[in-house]
Amino acid sequence: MFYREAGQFKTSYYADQAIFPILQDRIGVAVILFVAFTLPLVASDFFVGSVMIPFLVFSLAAIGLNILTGYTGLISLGTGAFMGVGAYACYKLTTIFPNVPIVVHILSAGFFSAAIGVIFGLPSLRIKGFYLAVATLAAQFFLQWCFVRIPWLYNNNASGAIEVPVRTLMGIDVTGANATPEVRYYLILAIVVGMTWVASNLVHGRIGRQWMAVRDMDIAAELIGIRLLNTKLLAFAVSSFYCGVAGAVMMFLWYGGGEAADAFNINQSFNILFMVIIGGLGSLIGSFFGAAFISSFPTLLKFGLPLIGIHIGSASVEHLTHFAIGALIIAFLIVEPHGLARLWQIAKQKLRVWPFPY
Amino acid sequence: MTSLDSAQGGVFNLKLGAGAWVLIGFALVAVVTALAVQAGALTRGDVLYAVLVDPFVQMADMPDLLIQTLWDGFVAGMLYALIALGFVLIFKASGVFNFAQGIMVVFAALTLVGLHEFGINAWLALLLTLGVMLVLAVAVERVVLRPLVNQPDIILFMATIGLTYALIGLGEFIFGGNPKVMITEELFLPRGSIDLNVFGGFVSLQKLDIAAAVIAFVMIAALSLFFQYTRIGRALRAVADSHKAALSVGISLEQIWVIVWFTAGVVALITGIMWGARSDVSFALQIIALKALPVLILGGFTSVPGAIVGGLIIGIGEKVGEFYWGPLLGKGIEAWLAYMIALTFLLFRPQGLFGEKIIERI
Amino acid sequence: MRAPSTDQIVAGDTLLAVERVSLRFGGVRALTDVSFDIRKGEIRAIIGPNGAGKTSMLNCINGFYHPTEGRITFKGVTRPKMRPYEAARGGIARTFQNVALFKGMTTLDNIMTGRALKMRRGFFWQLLRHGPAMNEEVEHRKAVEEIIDFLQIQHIRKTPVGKLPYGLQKRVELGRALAMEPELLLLDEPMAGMNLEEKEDMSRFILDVNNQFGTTIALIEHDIGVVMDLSDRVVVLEYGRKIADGTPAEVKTDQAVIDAYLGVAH
Amino acid sequence: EEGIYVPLLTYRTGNFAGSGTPIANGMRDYLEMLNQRDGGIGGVKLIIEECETGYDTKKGVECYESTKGKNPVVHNPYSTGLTLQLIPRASVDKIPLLTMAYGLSAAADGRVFPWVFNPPLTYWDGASVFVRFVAEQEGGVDKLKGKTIGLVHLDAPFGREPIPVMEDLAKRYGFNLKLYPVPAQSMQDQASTWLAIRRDRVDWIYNQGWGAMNPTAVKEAVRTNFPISKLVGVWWAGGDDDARAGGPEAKGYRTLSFHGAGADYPAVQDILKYVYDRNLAVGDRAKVGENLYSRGVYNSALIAEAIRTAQQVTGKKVVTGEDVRRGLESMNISEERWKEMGFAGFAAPVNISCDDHSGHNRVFIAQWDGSKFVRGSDYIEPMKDLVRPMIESAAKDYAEKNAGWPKRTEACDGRS
Amino acid sequence: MTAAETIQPAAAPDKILTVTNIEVIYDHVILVLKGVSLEVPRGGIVALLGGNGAGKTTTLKAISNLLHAERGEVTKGSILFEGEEVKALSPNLLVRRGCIQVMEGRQCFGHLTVEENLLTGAFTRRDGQRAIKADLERVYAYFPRLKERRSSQAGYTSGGEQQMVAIGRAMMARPKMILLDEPSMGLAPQIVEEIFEIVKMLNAQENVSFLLAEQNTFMALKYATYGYILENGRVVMDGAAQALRDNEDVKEFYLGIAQGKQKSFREGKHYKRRKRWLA
Ligand SMILES: Nc1ncnc2c1ncn2[C@@H]1O[C@H](COP(=O)(O)OP(=O)(O)OP(=O)(O)O)[C@@H](O)[C@H]1O
Ligand SMILES: Nc1ncnc2c1ncn2[C@@H]1O[C@H](COP(=O)(O)OP(=O)(O)OP(=O)(O)O)[C@@H](O)[C@H]1O
Ligand SMILES: [Mg+2]
Ligand SMILES: [Mg+2]
Repeated sequence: MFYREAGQFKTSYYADQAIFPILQDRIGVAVILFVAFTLPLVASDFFVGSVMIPFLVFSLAAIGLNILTGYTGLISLGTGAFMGVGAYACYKLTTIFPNVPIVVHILSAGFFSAAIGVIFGLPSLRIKGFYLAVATLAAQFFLQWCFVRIPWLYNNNASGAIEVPVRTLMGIDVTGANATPEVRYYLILAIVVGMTWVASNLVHGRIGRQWMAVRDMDIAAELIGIRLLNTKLLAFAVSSFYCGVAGAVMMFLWYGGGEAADAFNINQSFNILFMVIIGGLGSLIGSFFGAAFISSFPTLLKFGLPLIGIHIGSASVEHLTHFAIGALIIAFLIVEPHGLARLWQIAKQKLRVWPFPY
Repeated sequence: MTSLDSAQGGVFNLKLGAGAWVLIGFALVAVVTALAVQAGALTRGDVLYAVLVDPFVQMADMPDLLIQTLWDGFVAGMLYALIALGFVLIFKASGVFNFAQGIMVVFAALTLVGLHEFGINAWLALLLTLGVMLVLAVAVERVVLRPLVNQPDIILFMATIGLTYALIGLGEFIFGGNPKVMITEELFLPRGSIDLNVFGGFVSLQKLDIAAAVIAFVMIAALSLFFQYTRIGRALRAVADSHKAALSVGISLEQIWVIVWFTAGVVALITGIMWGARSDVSFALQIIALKALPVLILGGFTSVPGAIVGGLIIGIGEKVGEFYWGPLLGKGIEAWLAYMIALTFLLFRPQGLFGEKIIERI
Repeated sequence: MRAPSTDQIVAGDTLLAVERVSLRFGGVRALTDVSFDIRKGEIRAIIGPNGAGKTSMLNCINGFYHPTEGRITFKGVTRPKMRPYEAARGGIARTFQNVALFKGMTTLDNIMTGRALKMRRGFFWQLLRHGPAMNEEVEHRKAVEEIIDFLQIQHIRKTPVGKLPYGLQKRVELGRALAMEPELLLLDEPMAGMNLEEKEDMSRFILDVNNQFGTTIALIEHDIGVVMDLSDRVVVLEYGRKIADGTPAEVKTDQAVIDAYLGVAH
Repeated sequence: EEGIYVPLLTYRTGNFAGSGTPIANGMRDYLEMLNQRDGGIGGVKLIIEECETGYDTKKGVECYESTKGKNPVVHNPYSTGLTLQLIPRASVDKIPLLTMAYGLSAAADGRVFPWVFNPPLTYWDGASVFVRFVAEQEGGVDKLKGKTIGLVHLDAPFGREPIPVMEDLAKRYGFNLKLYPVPAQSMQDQASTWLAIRRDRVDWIYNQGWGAMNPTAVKEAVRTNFPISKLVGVWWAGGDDDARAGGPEAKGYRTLSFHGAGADYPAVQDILKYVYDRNLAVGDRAKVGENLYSRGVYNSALIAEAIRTAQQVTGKKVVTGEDVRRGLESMNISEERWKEMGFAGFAAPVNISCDDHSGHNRVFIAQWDGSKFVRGSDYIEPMKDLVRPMIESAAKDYAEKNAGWPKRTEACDGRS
Repeated sequence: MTAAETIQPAAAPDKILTVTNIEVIYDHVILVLKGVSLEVPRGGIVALLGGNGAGKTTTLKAISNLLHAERGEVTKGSILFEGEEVKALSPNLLVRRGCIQVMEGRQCFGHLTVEENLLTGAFTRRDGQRAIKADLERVYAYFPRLKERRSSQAGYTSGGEQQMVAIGRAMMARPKMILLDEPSMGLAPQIVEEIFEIVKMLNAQENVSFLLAEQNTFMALKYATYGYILENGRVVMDGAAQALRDNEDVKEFYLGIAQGKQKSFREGKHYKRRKRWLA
């Protein structure tokens, strides 16, 4: 009864173009943001550091892939590698320009993966569907190989890993061991919120429409004057940009360095694809749902069970988690093939006609 | 005259196109290098020489190694083809890209060995495993496919991922994560190798590999005939085209899907045995499944013979590439070579060599 | 919304000329040596039995297929290997026989996409989606809303077109084509699957588009009644060959046409 | 009630479970045994908690974070990737890292890495031992000249560790070194690698592999008729399953090792008595005493000894991470001590000092006799003279690259 | 909706199909059919008329039990085919029982050849190759155009050709009852005539019953014996074909005959005069 447009007449197209036309939605968003920003004050370090931060990072990557797969309909299994490019680019940048603020590096790292993304996006004009998916695997494995084989990328470290230097922002450590989870969390949150806003601008505007047109029926799209190659490449660029930033954030603000070649392997690519699909193709909120489900849920399950007094061998917990995830994925799809985001919509719709069944 | 014929009609003239290109390319390179070497423009130690001449010199110098390489490539290709076959079957018959194929391979092999470890006779274990695969097929149809009928491919793809997770959890829970040794003797799989002396060197052919090749070949031949010339086969392809329409003409998706998933299960079991015998039976084996993907796209998702051809091209291509050109890049290029090969072929034929043409009609 | 002014061509003289076009697919001869022209401002019908090559003809005109032989001249220029988007830029829009809408998008978005060519604001502004970008968006939105009102599909503005019944989909598709403000509008069986009432409406739309915006229209339709009433001139194809060309009256009485297509004389 | 919290980051799942499980069992069982037999260490019970990492860095970090709060006295990441992540945090969280013969070789420099310990030796030591052994077999270092030695390694940082040492030694002794990287994707399909080995007529091979890569390597060696006894694996390539996979022909396969195997040692007997007989074990009794199982036991022995030493040094009963760090630095397991612990002849003495956190301790070559690993050589000294300088420069390099790396402030207790 | 209706099927065994007051919901939220009831006598031809989105297709899908493939479901009412509750039958069983649907918008198997498409129609048949071959020839006799294109992939055939394939495929199943969804759509006039002739013949010779959803009211009422008119999910009018044809409203809005003479599409004044039986 309380959730409906009724009585909210849009007086201008501007109003109607707004992304959250309904007042309740706007309120909802505000609440979520408020919670997000106050969370660290109440939550434990573990929760902030090992649940929220990964969640945000993966959400960002998922948004990136969603732009490519969900909005433009190009399946990619190279996400992990593109994230990797971001991470390594950021690493090189920090070593070459030690004095530039790390945030600048993180964001500009995106451009490098965007460039790489465009290169590997070229075949997409000819190759479609799962064929393209597998073609992007070439990118994944080739780049991964480069990460190991080009010592220059990791400054010839004996460890062959990215070693994150300590960097401060306004006198506070944001990277390195002394950076508290809270600080890193806020930084990431800022980046994610900002980039999500931009993404939603893109997908709701002309460009987004062109992407979706290409996705839904590329022939027709071309027949009404959309140039397929440009549109697809733009999608690749933007998508890879997001993934690249996500990768850089992951290495510098979450992992704090490590064996990047390993962190950005094929499984990463798959995981992010799962997030996008489960969350809902072509939906930004979906990306968040997906990330929460695929990344955070297992963690919570694993460390939550003991807390609620269920004690089983550490291995069995893992098996259980695996099984539960699998079952849930299938269950969700059966309930609503278009992902959690659609489930959410339907819930809202039901709410709209509530208390009547339909 | 059937659709494959017509499709192949397409294949041939187009493949000639692609093939011609490749041939012309090689010819040009060969001529140019020959000239260059003649003119002394290319000498040892110089990059072009290393790339264009040296490998062939090596081949000529040690023909036994060349043959060995080709053989290894051939065997690897056959085994890739086996995995790819699993994918193809299911994709062809239900338009589902079965991500779980890799894990099914592991699961089948684990079940077999696991049962044997519980002290069951090898052959009985084999039968039981088949039973398990049947149960799996039915379960998948009931729980996963039936409710998701007529959904977009990507959704079904995702569902099979759910299946993957579930199977991993289940498999590890029952059989534990530690690697097991494949029961080759018990299954009368030949051990040891035949060493042929040729060109002053020797080529060693593993009896097991020979067996693998033969089995793979037979299965693939049988299946492709089945698909092309039987009523069920036609129905399978119809389902792949449109679930809705298939339903409306009274094709029983349930029946079709159980059949096809069971077949895929059997293929998985055989694959598992073969790969297991090569290394060992553990969940690490699922990594191999990734290698089937380039094979798959190269051959075309929908073509059974494609699987075998793709397998051979990838297998031989990557082995020869790694062996003769790998050293130039510091080896280990196998990691991506297969995918690059596949990619290049795709640029000529976006639907793979034998894949059904993507119909663009307005 | 007016059609872009094309001073060089005035109503009545040739807008599009098809000369001796043939099209082959392997063995199939979709079109053989077809020639006809379309004058600016007229409604030109293309009829013929199933598989005669009508759709293929349209596909050639807007560059989706490329004729094996012959040439097609639009506004005096001939582009042998024209890509579809070039045709679109040139001012050719069309609807499709098997509706080709963007199923995942709402009616509004579908029609807005039709404006893609007209929207100029660059990537940067799109990122912000405020200021200029937004103004542009809204200004085009106005144009689109006009079309929506015109086609009377306000009620389904925000529905994903995938779920619309066939007839409405056809209407949305017309809307998308109109949004491009084309000079030449190709309609492939716009009234298939409509009942009389809806056909009347659709006819009305077509006539209005033609009168109000002076848009030239090439129309494929199997409902002879419609064709005869709406069109100024009619081409008849059979087995990829042109068997007749003339005013509805002439064609109607042409024996060849009657045998090949109409069956019983109407 | 009070106790000493010892988290164990193990992996019994995932692609590397094969090697992870026996180790996990060994580590757990030994500590459990101490609890059962002696009521812990110095009368304080050990609170043992396993956390499953699945050899996945993300999960590993989660485990670390989740256990951090319960003030653990030591951490065993059991994965090089994870180690690299934790090294910077160790000094901040004041939890010593015990990376037993893995992780970052440079960490052996205690002056730069006060919180990281990698006894009994580093990969670099291992490589040098391998070369020593080969020289021994061939009859003198001079015989190495002209020989071809291959390094088959996982194509990842872990696998590439030995390369600098090997290259150096190749220069020094004039053998020619060939590298054979194995990409993770083709761990189970090394055909081309071994064909190349055949082409290059390699005399000896050092295998720096892990997980499914090892059994395949053994099989391929057998398949390509490579003299199996000239294939020497790093200690992580010494799983019984790895060798078993090769079938009868694998008899003679060699691997480095720094501890014995088998269930005859009194301490291991105690494990059977106090853990297995009381059904407190998760593992399978038959596998007790296997090589990797013993590795786990060895690791736990080090932990226990570190804690004990810490108690001695500080005089406290319930020790903290800081104390255990000191304990590790002043740890010195002599022959006698091993004996007391019920490990007579199990392993070589282990010395760790404030400067040297690995100790470059001696190792031997274990050999597969067709059913188990048996000692195949005497203890061999690593080439400390070669490795130590490399470690120091690497450590220095690390400190420089990681701007603001903390100077060592922790005092040194010296030798007790 | 009284008990009478629910008993009716038993009472009227000559009905091959009885739909009683069904409701259909898509996606759990969109209510499309709001209580539709209709009957098809054995050997009858019944026309289902109505504008776009009236719910014709939905009704047919409900009958042939294909709704769940569209995430739609029948929430109320019953559908009896030969006295058997359709809900209980899977689509393929239904086809075995002899009830087959020709779907709207030519659902062909694009990658199969025209001939293979036709053969899939005979999937449920058990009466041997010869019989099937014979029927194949029969279909070709009805649609010579298909014979010419028999070996090319259906995906490449023209719209109308695909429509023929769809119908031919259904005939291959030798059904007792065919649900035709807009058979005339996109077909050239003389083919439309032919198709309705075929309908008539099948009906006369093989006693096949038909339920056809049609926009071409003129044709439909010419061949049907009985007709129902659907408006946004409700039956607003039904009666013998003749009666409907003579109904003034039907004449004006469905047949386009005003004051006895066919009116021209040009004359169509502005489109405000849409009349609805229920607002
Ligand atoms: N891409 C293609 N490949 C092969 N054959 C084609 C292709 N496109 C059209 N054809 C063939 O060309 C002929 C003409 O097709 P077209 O679609 O133009 O007919 P049409 O006049 O539109 O018929 P309808 O009125 O039924 O739509 C048909 O026989 C069709 O099978
Ligand atoms: N899959 C679906 N999901 C949601 N709504 C649907 C779906 N299919 C149809 N509808 C809705 O159901 C209503 C009836 O559609 P239906 O296709 O049955 O009408 P119809 O009488 O067949 O129209 P037409 O003559 O244009 O085919 C329409 O309003 C349509 O929007
Ligand atoms: Mg057409
Ligand atoms: Mg309909």
